[in-house]
Amino acid sequence: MKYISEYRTPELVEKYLHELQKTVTRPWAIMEICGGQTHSLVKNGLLNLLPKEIQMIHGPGCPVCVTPLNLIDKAVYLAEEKGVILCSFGDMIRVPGSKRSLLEAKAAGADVRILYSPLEAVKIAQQNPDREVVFFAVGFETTAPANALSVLHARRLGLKNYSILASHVLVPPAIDAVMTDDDVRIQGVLAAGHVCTIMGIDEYYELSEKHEIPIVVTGFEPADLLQGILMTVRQLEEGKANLENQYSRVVKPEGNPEARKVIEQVFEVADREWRGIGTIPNSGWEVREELAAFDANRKFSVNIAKAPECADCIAGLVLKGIKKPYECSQFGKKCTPENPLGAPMVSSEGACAAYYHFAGVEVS
Amino acid sequence: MKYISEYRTPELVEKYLHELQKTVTRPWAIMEICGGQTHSLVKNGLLNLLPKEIQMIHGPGCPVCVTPLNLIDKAVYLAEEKGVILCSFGDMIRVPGSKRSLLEAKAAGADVRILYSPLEAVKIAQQNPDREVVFFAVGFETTAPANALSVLHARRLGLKNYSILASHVLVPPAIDAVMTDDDVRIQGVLAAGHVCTIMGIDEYYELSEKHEIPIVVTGFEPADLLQGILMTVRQLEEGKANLENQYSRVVKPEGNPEARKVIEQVFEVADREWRGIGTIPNSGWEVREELAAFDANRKFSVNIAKAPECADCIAGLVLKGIKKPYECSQFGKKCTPENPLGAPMVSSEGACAAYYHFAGVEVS
Amino acid sequence: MLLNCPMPQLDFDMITLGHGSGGILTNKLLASGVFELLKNPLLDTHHDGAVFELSGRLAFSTDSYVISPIFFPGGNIGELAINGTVNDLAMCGAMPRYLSLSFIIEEGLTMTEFWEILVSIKAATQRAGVQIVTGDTKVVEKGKGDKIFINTSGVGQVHPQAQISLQHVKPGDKIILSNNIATHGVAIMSVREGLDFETDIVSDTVNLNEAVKHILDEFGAHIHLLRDPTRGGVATVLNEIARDSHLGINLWQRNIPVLDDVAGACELLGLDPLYVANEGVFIAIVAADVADDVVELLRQYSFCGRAAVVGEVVAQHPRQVVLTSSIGGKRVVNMLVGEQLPRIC
Amino acid sequence: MLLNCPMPQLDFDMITLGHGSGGILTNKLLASGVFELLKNPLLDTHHDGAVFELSGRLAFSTDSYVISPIFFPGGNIGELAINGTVNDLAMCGAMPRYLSLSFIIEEGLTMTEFWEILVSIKAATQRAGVQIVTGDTKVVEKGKGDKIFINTSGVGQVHPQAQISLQHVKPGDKIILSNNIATHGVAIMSVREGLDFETDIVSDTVNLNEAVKHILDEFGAHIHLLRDPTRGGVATVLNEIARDSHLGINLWQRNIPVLDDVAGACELLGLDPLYVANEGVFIAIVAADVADDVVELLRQYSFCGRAAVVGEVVAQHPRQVVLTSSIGGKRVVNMLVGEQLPRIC
Amino acid sequence: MCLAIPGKIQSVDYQYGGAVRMAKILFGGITKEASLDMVPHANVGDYVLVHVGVAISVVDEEEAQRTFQYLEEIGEIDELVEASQIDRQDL
Amino acid sequence: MCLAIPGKIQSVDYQYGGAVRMAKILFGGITKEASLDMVPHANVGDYVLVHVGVAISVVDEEEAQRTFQYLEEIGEIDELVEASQIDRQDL
Ligand code: SF4
Ligand code: SF4
Ligand SMILES: [Mg+2]
Ligand SMILES: [Mg+2]
Ligand SMILES: [Mg+2]
Ligand SMILES: [Mg+2]
Ligand SMILES: [Mg+2]
Ligand SMILES: [Mg+2]
Ligand SMILES: [Mg+2]
Ligand SMILES: [Mg+2]
Ligand SMILES: [Mg+2]
Ligand SMILES: [Mg+2]
Repeated sequence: MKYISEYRTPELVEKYLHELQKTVTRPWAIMEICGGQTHSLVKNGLLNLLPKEIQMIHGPGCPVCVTPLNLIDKAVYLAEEKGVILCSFGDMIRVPGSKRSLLEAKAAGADVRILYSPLEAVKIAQQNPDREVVFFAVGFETTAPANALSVLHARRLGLKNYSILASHVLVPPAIDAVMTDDDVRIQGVLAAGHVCTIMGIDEYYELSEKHEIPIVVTGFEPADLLQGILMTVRQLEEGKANLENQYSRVVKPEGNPEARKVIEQVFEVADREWRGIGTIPNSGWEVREELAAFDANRKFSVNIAKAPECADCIAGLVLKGIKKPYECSQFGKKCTPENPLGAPMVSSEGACAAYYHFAGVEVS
Repeated sequence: MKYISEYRTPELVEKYLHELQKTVTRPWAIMEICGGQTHSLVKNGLLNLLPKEIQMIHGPGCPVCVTPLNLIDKAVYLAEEKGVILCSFGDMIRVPGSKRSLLEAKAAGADVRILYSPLEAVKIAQQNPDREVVFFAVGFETTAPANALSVLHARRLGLKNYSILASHVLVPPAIDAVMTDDDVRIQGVLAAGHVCTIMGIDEYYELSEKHEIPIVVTGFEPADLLQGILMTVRQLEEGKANLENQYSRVVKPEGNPEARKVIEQVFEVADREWRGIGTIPNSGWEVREELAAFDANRKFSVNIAKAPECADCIAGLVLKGIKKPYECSQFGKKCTPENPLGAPMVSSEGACAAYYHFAGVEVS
Repeated sequence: MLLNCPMPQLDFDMITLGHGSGGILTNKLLASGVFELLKNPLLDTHHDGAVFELSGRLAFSTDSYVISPIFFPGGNIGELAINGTVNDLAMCGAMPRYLSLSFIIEEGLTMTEFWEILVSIKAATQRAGVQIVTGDTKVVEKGKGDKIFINTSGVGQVHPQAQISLQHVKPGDKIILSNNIATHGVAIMSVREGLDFETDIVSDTVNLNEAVKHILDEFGAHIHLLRDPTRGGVATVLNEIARDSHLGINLWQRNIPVLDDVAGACELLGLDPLYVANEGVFIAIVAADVADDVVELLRQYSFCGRAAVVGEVVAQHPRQVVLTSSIGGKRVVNMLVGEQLPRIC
Repeated sequence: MLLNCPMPQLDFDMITLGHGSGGILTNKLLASGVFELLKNPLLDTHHDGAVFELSGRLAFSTDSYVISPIFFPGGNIGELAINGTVNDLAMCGAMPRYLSLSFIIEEGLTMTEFWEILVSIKAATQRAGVQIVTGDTKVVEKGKGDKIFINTSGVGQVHPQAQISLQHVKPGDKIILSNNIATHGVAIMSVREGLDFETDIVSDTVNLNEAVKHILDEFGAHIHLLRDPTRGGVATVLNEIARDSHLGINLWQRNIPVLDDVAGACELLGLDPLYVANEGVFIAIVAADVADDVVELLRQYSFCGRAAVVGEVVAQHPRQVVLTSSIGGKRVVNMLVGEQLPRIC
Repeated sequence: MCLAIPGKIQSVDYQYGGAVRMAKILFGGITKEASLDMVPHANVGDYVLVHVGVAISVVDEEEAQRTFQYLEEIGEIDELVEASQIDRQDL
Repeated sequence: MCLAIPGKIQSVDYQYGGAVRMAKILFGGITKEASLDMVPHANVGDYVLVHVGVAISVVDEEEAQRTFQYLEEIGEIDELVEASQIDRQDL
């Protein structure tokens, strides 16, 4: 596949690894923000190809992992108690809520559907005029245009039975929050390429300056990641702290103005809780007041008490890169991908799952 | 079982048969009105024990058989198009409508439930407040109190989601209509014991006088039927045409006043179409105006065009005793119990089914 | 036989789609105690089938069990699935040996329910002396199944003396019913929504292979045909035999054993016991001169306590089953049409 | 093989509960052409099981098929049910002989659909050289099933040269994949509500017994293990083997055959082909020195055109499957957790 | 039509806040609930005829004997008639 | 997060009465529909990056080369830097 396979050739990877090895002189801790990057590092076995000096820290960029417990409970409540058709991306439905996951709610009889796109949910609402359809609109900036578009489509169609349960988080405030934490010892950051595709790179100049770290907007293929890491390490070795764009074939500096317009129409910035991290000011999007009819939260006046997180789970520390998953007392014991105690173990993009799957490979 | 087994002993049956044989001197055609009586005659093999001179003609007293095609179509419509929970007695659901039976509608996805009692339907309405529940209230006078009671219970419970699709027919006008037909050659009548349990026997004096035939209110067990036939034959042989009550252990001359009170509260007399026979004036009950909220016909403004009956089916002639089922061109050919063309082949109480099952037994 | 098999501690209490995906959860479900409970040296725990040595005339049978409710008075779908296939093999004159066991589970089934079913399966295999050697577990979405469906298939060795065949049925043969009829079907109906009634009637589900082996040991080729009248009841099976043998069958209502309670329930619901399903009953068509001895032998078994000769095969009225009613009347008994629906009005 | 089997004229066009009641309608359904279509001298048309002679080492396997949709690109549930059990028997090193066939039909299935499935079943049995000898048909209420579920169980004779056993797997053995992986699962996903996409990908369902017999004829005891990686995919089956043999497995991503279109679909949906279901693929673990010859032999079969050695058994990292990625990285390949859900965000 | 079966009232209880009398009724070993609304005077021990969950009549024990006595009765009547006919003929 | 895959636009059509541009997009042999609302200038033949059914960016062919050239570029840069350092040292 064009624009994929070229970035996966062993030759290119080999060259980058060689250059990296040449470049690195001492240990560096680099956080890849995005779960998609984590997934690619793991899936391609890149982690054990990297020079020993480079330690990748898996960041909080997995929407599945940071969606608050309370919102999952709300989704379960809507599906179970309100009898709605609850539509969701596949990854979300296995995440444990305080009582059960959407998958378990489904098993117990709730109408939960796995979709590829929120636009499919609008079609389902059209086809089921006598049912309420709620899309569990999780995601980062990347997913926001699609979720927003679904609301605009539903409004255009005059649908009265479509709403979204929005759980949108914004990456820059999260990076800021993570980097501000005194315990954090991250020295470089791979910014999430697809987030920047929408939002552009402007906000990252500030971050890079404020925290005095190199930030490289990076893609997802092996060569992308290696190039991003190399660009970061080069800066680190040279003592620089600039913003660079590795993923320029997709990310324009100004982002995608059309997408931002659509987001603007539907969402407004709000404080937002990140699972495992806590509330970060101005780090999320909520449905605008004037579109309240499409906001499941308001439409169903869902009011679910906050449940406590699993006491043993140190997801917050893991997501900030302060602790490694294997430092968690439950890692691989009570907490496994088939029975996750915390969100980072659920998604194949989660930091704990990444370590779980990677664990035990002997480096040849 | 008390009040059942005593009336089924071979000794008693033997005595009655002996007396009958002694009594009868020439051919007599006697109609048993009630399908329950037909069923008992067939099931117990009584038909081939009777003296050759006595010919039983199976009457129209099977509610399943006389419920108009149009009402079945309405029930199917409510189940399929209106998405109601359509509750019915078991016998009704196999009767072919003009397009399909309730059984077929159910197979195609409609929510059709088989109940023992209309009171169960009220429970279902209670348990499913967000669904409309319709009971297909077919029956003769016997069943009317139960159907009426379900409406009164539903009103008492304040249910807004319960209604009945009433198809109530009255026996005396039907006997009158049948006997008035010039082609009919019935000489004696066994009136339906359970109908009279509710309504009493007054109306039958008139009928007996008007048509100059003996009428014997008769029960359902073998000895009941034989006694009823004997009482009829004795009258016929003696040239009498009186009303007698064989079933006095259950039927009081005045009927059941409580039951009639309940019926009165819910129903009012109306003209009614009998499948295969046509419209008979004042031969049915409809839900009273003031209970329109419980009348599925009014509530859903069901308006289904009348479909033509199967052209080959001579059910009307059969139900009046003018033709025998085997005189029908389709009997046992295209029309069988598993694929009935007309209602009398569906119910095990129907005249055609009775002949179908009886056919081929060699009298030993 | 009392089995003491407490459910193991599990970290899930409900079966979900993942348990049927073939991956970790499927393995976990099976490792939860399923394999442990059913284990025997042949049980293929992770392979695609079982391998064993067997020779000679073999019988092979299959049935899927879809009963609702899955727990009913006197049993559950698990033992039914074992007994049913054991009995079908016995009806072939075979001694059942190896069974396969395949589940189709609707997601949402609780592990407690599943475990109870498994324990019944285990107990039933022990009573029948058979081994489960291969299996399968699928999970379907909520609303795409009905809690649990079970398929069992089985292989058995035909009894060396057995000459079970429709060809051997001839006029004069006697028809034996091994026990009261209609018990199972009425037990199930007593717990159906909209029809339910209170009763002590329990399903008669039981394995018949031991009794069958015994009559084959004793009467060998005099046993001409065996059939278990499950769905469709006695009426339907006898009609099939009459049709396929081109012979007539006479039935004597007076001899047909029915429990009083069952008869009462049939009256109330307007059902004919001849059409109601059985599980622990079989029909034997035997040479006339051994009929009484077969009955006597059968009556040694508690579950055949009311065995009786209920009819005979005749040359007259070929392909028809004719019943002489208790009062001496005659009627044709046809096959069941469609489902038996309660007749009410 | 082209079958010309027009559907017979029937007076019903939809299957209803009555067709599963065991009575006239059940008989009518079966007599509608089902028996005629599937007929062979052993097919037990109305008895409780089939009887046949068979001797020696036998294999016995069962599977229930619950696929949705029942008609999918490249096939339908009918042929899947035949091929699946034929293949499971083949994986035991057996030559499949006799199958049972058991339907659980949700009322409302049209006769047209049922007939199409039956014709596929017939064709599949002919291709595989097996006979259906016994069967069962149940009908469940609408909403209690999913159009049709099929169970097939099968009996086969183990190939005289076959020595298929986990015990024979040893370090150094090569792992062969018989063809492209993930094709079936992706074909199914392409028609799933909410995920559907346009593609020419069709299921790879096929009977593998002929090819298996051929390699057993040629290489006998050098074939150490056979498994078909259906549910859970290649990853899950290899994990089971690693776990149960206490050995390690190395996989070389570069050698694993995947169709381009299938790879594309996996990218789009975020799926790993190693976890996607297959139907017409098997894994053979063979002695190292015959591996290339086995591959060469397999490639003669059109459905094994991309057979390849994709890994090896090692003493290192026992119970673990380690993949060397195309770019040379290593990672552990675990069992599938739960269902494979499309990964989107 | 109108399948109705006699059963014995085992117990009575009130539903809908006392407005409705329901009974457990024994039919040869099985028990089913039925409404007593149409037979307000029926009590435990009575046999009632039940149709679709509603008792519609109390069985009259005395009248129940008539079917067994009828043949004797008509025998007697016939004798009387014959006697009277003889009488008449004699006249 | 945010799985997005490049695919080639095969055809474009309008929905919602012309208000919305949808495209069939080819991903290595399979075709899926996606909205072009966010990439109004994209046309048949262009490669777009698709995320959950919405095209969010047009892939820039020229920029796409940079990953292949980067190592050479930095080689050149390094040489330049080295050269300049040498120069500086020389100063
Ligand atoms: S291993 Fe499990 S419990 Fe521990 S931090 Fe990760 S998700 Fe939480
Ligand atoms: S045999 Fe069939 S077609 Fe003929 S009158 Fe009876 S029901 Fe009608
Ligand atoms: Mg297999
Ligand atoms: Mg069977
Ligand atoms: Mg069976
Ligand atoms: Mg299996
Ligand atoms: Mg269900
Ligand atoms: Mg059987
Ligand atoms: Mg199998
Ligand atoms: Mg299989
Ligand atoms: Mg069967
Ligand atoms: Mg369905």
